[in-house]
Amino acid sequence: MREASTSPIIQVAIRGLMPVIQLVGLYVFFHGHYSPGGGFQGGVLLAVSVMLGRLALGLEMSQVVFRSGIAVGLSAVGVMIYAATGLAALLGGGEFLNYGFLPIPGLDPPALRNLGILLIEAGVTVGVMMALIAIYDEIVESRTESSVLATFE
Amino acid sequence: MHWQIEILLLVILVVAALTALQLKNLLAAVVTLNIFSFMSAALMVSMGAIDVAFTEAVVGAGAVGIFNILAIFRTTRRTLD
Amino acid sequence: MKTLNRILLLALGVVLAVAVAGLPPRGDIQAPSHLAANATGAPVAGAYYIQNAYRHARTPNMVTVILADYRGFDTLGETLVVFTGAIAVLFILRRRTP
Amino acid sequence: MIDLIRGHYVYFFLAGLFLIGLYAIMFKGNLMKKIIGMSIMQSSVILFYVSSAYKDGGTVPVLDPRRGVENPDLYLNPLPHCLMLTAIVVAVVTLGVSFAMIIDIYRNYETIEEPLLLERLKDEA
Amino acid sequence: MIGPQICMLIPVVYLFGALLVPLIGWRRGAAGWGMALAAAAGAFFFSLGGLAGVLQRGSLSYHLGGWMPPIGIEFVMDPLSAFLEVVITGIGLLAVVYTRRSVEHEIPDRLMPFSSLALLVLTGLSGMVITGDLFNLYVFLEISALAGYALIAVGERPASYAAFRYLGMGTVGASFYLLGLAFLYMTLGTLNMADLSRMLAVTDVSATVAVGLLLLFMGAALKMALFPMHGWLPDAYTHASSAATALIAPIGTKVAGYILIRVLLYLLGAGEKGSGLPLLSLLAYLGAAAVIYGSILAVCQSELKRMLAYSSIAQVGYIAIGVGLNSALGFTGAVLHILNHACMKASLFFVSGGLRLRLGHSRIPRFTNALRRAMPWSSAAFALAALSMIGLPPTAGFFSKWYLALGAIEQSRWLFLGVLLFSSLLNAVYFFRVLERMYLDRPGIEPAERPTSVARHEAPPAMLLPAVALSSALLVIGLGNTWIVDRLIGPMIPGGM
Amino acid sequence: MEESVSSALPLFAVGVSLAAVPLILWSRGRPNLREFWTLAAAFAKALIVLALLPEVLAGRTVECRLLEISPEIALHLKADPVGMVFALVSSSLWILTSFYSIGYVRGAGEKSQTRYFASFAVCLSATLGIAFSANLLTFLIFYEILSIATYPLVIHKETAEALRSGRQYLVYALSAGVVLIAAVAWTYNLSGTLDFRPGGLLADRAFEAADLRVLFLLFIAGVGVKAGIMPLQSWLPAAMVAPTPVSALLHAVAVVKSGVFGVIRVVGFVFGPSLMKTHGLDAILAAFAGATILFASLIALRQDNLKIRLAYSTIGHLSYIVLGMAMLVPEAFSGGLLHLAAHATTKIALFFCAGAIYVNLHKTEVSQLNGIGRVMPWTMSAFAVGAMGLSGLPPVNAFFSKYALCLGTVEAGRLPALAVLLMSGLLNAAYLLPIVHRAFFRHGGRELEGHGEASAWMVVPLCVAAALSLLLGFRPNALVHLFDLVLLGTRAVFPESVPFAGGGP
Repeated sequence: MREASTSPIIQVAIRGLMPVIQLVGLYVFFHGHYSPGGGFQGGVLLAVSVMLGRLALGLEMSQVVFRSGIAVGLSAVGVMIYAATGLAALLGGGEFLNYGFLPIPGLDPPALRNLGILLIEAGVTVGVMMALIAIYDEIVESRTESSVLATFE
Repeated sequence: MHWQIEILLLVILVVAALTALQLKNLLAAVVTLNIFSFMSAALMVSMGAIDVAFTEAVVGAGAVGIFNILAIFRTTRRTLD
Repeated sequence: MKTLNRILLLALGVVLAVAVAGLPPRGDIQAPSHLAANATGAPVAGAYYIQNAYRHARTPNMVTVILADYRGFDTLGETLVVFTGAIAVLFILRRRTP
Repeated sequence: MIDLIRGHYVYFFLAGLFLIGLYAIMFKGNLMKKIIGMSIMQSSVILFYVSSAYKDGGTVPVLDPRRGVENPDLYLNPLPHCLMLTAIVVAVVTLGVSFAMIIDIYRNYETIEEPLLLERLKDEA
Repeated sequence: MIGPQICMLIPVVYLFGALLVPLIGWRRGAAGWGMALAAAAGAFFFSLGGLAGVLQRGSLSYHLGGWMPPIGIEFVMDPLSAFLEVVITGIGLLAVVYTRRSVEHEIPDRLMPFSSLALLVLTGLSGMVITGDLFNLYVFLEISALAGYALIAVGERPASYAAFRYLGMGTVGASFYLLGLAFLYMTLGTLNMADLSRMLAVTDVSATVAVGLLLLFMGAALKMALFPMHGWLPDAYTHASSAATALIAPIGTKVAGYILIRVLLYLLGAGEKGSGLPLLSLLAYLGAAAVIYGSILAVCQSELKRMLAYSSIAQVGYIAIGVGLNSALGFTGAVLHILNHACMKASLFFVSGGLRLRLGHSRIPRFTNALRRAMPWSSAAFALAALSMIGLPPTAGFFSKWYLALGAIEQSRWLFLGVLLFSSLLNAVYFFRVLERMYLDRPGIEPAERPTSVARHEAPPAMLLPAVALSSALLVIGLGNTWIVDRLIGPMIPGGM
Repeated sequence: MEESVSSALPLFAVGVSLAAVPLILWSRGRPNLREFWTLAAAFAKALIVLALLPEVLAGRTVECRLLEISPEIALHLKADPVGMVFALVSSSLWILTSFYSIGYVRGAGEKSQTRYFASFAVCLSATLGIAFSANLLTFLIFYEILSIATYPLVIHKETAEALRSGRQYLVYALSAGVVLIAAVAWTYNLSGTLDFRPGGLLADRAFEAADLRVLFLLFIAGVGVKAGIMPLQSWLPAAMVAPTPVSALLHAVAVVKSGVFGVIRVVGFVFGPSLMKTHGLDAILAAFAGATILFASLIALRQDNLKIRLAYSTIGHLSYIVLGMAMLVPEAFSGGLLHLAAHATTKIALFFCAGAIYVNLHKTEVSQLNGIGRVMPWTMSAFAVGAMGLSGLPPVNAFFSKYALCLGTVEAGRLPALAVLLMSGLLNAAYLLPIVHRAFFRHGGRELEGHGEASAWMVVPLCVAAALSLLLGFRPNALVHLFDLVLLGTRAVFPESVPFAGGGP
């Protein structure tokens, strides 16, 4: 939570786990075209890794890993990547989100679609990851009356 | 597809749901809910929805689990019903 | 009030049971949502996706193609929901620490 | 009768789960329990869609080069799967927002039991 | 040249606005608010364009991603949705103009997330109206609902509990909707509305489909706060910040009403298929009950916003009655009432927010006639909107009642006629109670205690002008209602009526 | 079909006082300017109405079709003879009342004078709108506006009593409006049109008798509240808490006459005499009206408060007109129309007198009026004229209208109605003439010493009203060809017959 966990087991376990989860998350995201997975799942995994870091390191230390103020903004950026891809297709002459019209030369429509899917999955990943982190941070950092935490033993 | 497994999973789902609702300790209740979520992921796998199952597992074990526990930390653990 | 609610819940249960019994059996490949064309001759989305997803996007995972391409706006909405959640929690819980 | 059960038992179970969730929302006094009920209800709907996508003899909706894509009966219907991905996300986010709310409620009234809460609200008014 | 892409532009403009608000307004909330204002204005502009396009060329249809309708998602702008888009974006624009001062006063430091959430609500609502795909509708519904829960949750102390109840009910409603949609999808095999209505035309309505429709109905009715599923509404509207109420109350429930119209009249098709199911009658009777219940409870309230909330329950009942009559006149009345009530309620809530800003409360027993001197324009706007709520000509409220009454008489549904007319008396009771306090001396107060001179202390222009504009619009709508009825509502009357 | 001329004059006639409202509000700091606007509007209105007169007398109607407010139903103004009678009466009496009001509110030191004058102007607009409505929906709209605009005048004093009366008034008026909405909507549903037509817009269609009876009752309930038909009358005495000019113009002329005018429209132009006769609707109306006349006169006998006594008298006299309508013969119809004008001039004179007495001597009860005829001779002479008129004594104009009404009852063969009229004449004399007697032939107390007449602002209008009553009694066609108008209107409704074939007044 706010303070770093005092248990060495948790410390070590989480520190070991974090990169693995991140790796899995990235894999899930990139491999979404071929197997189950994709932006959302990858985003959740990445977010979970950061959250675990927060749990283990405490609020202050984990700021070094990931500063909590910027999450919401980055989440907006993530969604914006998605929407901008759609808009780019619109500007390329097609309908909104019609990746076949993405203004990238030298690719046939199926390849463009493939690329478009990757782009928007990237947007989803960033958006979801940051949004979940933001939710976590807000829940943890919101001010509470002193009596509240004491009820949990 | 094995209907025996499916029925087993469904029964576990119902039992887990009822247990989660009956437990007086909220922490235990949400952990039971995690079991519920995991079992439903298993059921989805058995029905071939691997994408959904994967998502459910990631969400149920990861995000929702953490949120649940966080919420209980920030509020209270005991309940009257 | 509580009894009334219980009765309503029970009634809903009965209604649901009736409705569920009228659904096409699970796994039936003749179910309307699995056919290639429906009664009015319009193509049915499910079969169309299976047949065309790879051709259209060179992506073997059909779910991904539907998610990101055929029904891309749903997914945009979904991502927006997540974003909404983030903003919502920010809005509800944010208290400037004094 | 046997046919009905064979083809529909999952649906009946899921309808039951739906009712369990609804029951919790309607009758449980603890807000956290209500949220749990909400999760159960949403899960049951999700499972509903997922089971509707099932086809006898179908496989997971990922292209299998040996099967080809000409015959749609060989793959499960991918559309409900896709829809449910969205539904799961919505469920999670709803959960997150509701947690924010009960934290706020607890912050203000120091309880998340509905009867107590109503009492305190009445005192305040 | 107005192409079909204008349908897509409305939600997308809101969407981009909502995303840009946190980026621009991170340091200074006011900048984010400016962004929101720009987006709201843009969407309003586009919706006007869309309406013009629909009037010129009939329904517009936009295929997202370039996929034909049953395959991809379709946005449809037919007369009904174009009309509602204008209502939503118009009220949305005024509400965004209004929010800044109100939010800064009531919930300081939250202007940025508020603006973003406001745009998200509008994204959801405008998307729900415009989409031609039932699942896409669910997604938009959730966007608007989630943002709405959050907006409701901040305000007075009990707001978060009220919002939690709203969330509970809303989630149940959404789940009902989704389950009903599952039944329809499994038996008919499509999610596209046009496709679905064609399928319903050629197949029998089986029990499963009927239950599916019933679940959709219940889901929408929960969102619409139709009696007896209204439990969440009064607390939510009372305790939320004025700005949030002013945004959500006028259009939120109406869009749920739109879903009902879509499902019951367009999907199912008016006429014989529709009348085969008792859903429309059920709707009308629930509406009648809502009208009576809401009006009576509104009479009992002493807090202005709460009174308005109960009045909303009643007014939703009018819409339900109009839809449930299953006739052209009733439908006309219902759609006109959606517009009228949006304007009236927005104006009334705007004024109540202004009162909270200047007086610090909005409790009816504490109003004095100092108000009419301190805030003459606000009082006048309130009075005009109140007269319209009562249904006095030539304000807009009269005419929707007029069409509803005509519809009820046409079908010899005397009960509904009686309910409509009786409720306007009840409306008069609770609104004149407020007006009396606002405008008249209270006997029994010693002359010495009366304030001799009251300084002019009008609400700030950004809060006042929207209210005044809407109240004057009521007169314009009232006198110009034939144009609206002929040109806008006429083309949207479902076939078979 | 009657000829019609298209012109914006009816609209101007309605709108001129509405246009004065912003001006009145704007000049609230300067009372003289404010009252100038009122007077200017009053004169302008009367002139416009007079300008309409030649066309109408020539047998043409003047129409002004504004925008449509419901498919195929326009906001439609039309000056026809019947409407002109009402318009002439109310617009000309507004001039008198404006002068009188200025004297009254200044003399009594009323507060919120701006609101008072503004509301008054709105009321007059609505009244003219009612007079000139060409269809039921337009009528309904102005009728409702009138209800609301009168409310601020009723509660003008803002005392607990005034508020209570105001609430009562609102409940009655709005219920009536609601019932009227139902009736109008139903009519539209039955006939597909709402345009007033002499002889009845429903006339040549076949209907279920029961439906028609319910519809008629709805209409009568809707307009009957304003017309004070028992048992819907109780708001009227309560509304007497309003300042006297309000009682004078609105509760003797504008508002209550709007109700009665509604009855005229319903009988002559919606149902039509033949339809009413076939379905026996006239008997219902006559029974209500007759009972109202008798009861109102009896109750008036027992009232000590002058204004309330006059209010009950008003209720009775309104029902004279209604009774005339119910006879369904041309003589009674013209009698009713004439009585609409005659009662207006006489009753306004009486109310003006009551107000003058109140402002001057602060007396409100009949029993306090001993000897005031010596102090206020002009006032009480005017009162005497009015009282004679209402009692049905010649040569005041109300005599002739009553005579025509009696003629009509004989023509229709309804002798009970005749009996009611004659009896009520006696009762009227019994409750009005003693006041005159008291004023002139009894000795007043000491407190009367040192008082003279009220201000000229008030005395002149009330004398003019009384003189007008007398003048119209001698020459019914004087000034504005009232009698011709009435005959025109009657002929339109009863095309086959010639009223007063046996020689009219």
